[in-house]
Amino acid sequence: MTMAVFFSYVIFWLIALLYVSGFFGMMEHHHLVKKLMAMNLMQTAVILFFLVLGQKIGGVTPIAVPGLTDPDAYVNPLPQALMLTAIVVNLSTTGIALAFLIVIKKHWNTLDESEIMRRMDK
Amino acid sequence: MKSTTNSIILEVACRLLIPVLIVFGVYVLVHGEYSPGGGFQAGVVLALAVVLNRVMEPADTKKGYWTFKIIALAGMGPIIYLLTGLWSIPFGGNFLEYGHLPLAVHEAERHLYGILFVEIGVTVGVMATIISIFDSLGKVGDPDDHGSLL
Amino acid sequence: MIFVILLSLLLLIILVTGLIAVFIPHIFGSVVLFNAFSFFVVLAYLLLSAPDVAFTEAVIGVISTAYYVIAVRELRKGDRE
Amino acid sequence: MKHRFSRLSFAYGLICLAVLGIMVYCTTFLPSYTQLDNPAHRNVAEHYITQAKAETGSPNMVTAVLADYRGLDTLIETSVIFTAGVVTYALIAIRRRKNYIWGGDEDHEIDD
Repeated sequence: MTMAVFFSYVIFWLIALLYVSGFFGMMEHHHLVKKLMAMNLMQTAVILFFLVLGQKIGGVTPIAVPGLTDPDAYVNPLPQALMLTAIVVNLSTTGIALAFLIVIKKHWNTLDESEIMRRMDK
Repeated sequence: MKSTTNSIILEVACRLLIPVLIVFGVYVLVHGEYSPGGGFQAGVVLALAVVLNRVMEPADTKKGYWTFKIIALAGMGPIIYLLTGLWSIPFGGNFLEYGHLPLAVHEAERHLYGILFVEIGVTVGVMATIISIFDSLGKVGDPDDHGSLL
Repeated sequence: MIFVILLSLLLLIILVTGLIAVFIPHIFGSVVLFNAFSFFVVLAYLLLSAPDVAFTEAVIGVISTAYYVIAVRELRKGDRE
Repeated sequence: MKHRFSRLSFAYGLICLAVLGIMVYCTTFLPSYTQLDNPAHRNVAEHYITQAKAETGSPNMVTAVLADYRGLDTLIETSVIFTAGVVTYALIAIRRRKNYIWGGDEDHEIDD
């Protein structure tokens, strides 16, 4: 295992740590806005993971340069196109979640999750 | 009493920024095939101009926003996309096959025009959806609340 | 090699910013720190040579912060301390 | 809204450590970015890179993949975003109009 391969695994581990920290935040927090932010952390980690999977060792931006037709010279454009749509869907998800939070706040007059669960059990 | 502006610094900055944002959004849309950019980015930039206008105006405006009309505009986006896809079917192509569009240019150039039409649809849909979500989120408040936005 | 080291450092900064943004007690500070997190993520996307994704993330970070600010303003309306 | 760690936080941390361990173990099967013969880079991505300029006329491969090769995906995805706008409107604006949330008697004026 050379040094570059090891560092690529370090990148994967850091992204996994980002994902797990979002996971922990989603489980740990009682405040629903914080839970939403932790969910955004997880989404960012997934997008970063897919972009790292599309990397090549000396790849340039996937915009065709005249005279450069080697397929190994460009990074993979397919994960980028998929993640482009994923980011916009994340924004829509955030909007819907905030709308749900506003409705919850109007209905229960609190945003504490355990408090809401306690009142729902009554 | 109705104030005429929310904050003078915000208003001056937005007056400078909003035309630039609109021009940049249209540039990103039509130049998206040659440089980073495209339908989603252009839609978000154009929506940012409108959102900046919403932030700029005073907080105690009682003016209701046109939320339902802009939902209808957001529905126009997928319809434009769908019509572009269906346009090539009477001329012998499949759904979304831009090479059969009835344009008197070379085939690769027809693909360019097809991509442009499709991205206009994406731009309209994304822009109107983001503005409508912002309006829906922002205008739930008490109508007697005169607090500033920020 | 310099690419990998830069990307690792950037990911560490992203991790720290995101953790502080999620675990700080104050909500508005959390929103602002989330915008900073979004900015560092834009830098990481640029380093991964994805300018399309970076552009989208840069604009959507602004819109997302606007959503959070306007929604948190609505959410805090009942409990002014 | 002071954040204080509950008794279950320790259990949550253990669960997260287990998930992290599984993920780190799974990364050892992933290809690093030094492997250019990775199948993700070969079959269809190679076709996109070499043929996008000639087939669609667009030098930006991301736009070519997004709007031309995978146009149907983007169509459905635009309608997903439109659905998000409709749902937000239905959650907040329609209920505000019918005084569902407020329970008041006056209708707040909105000019739809």
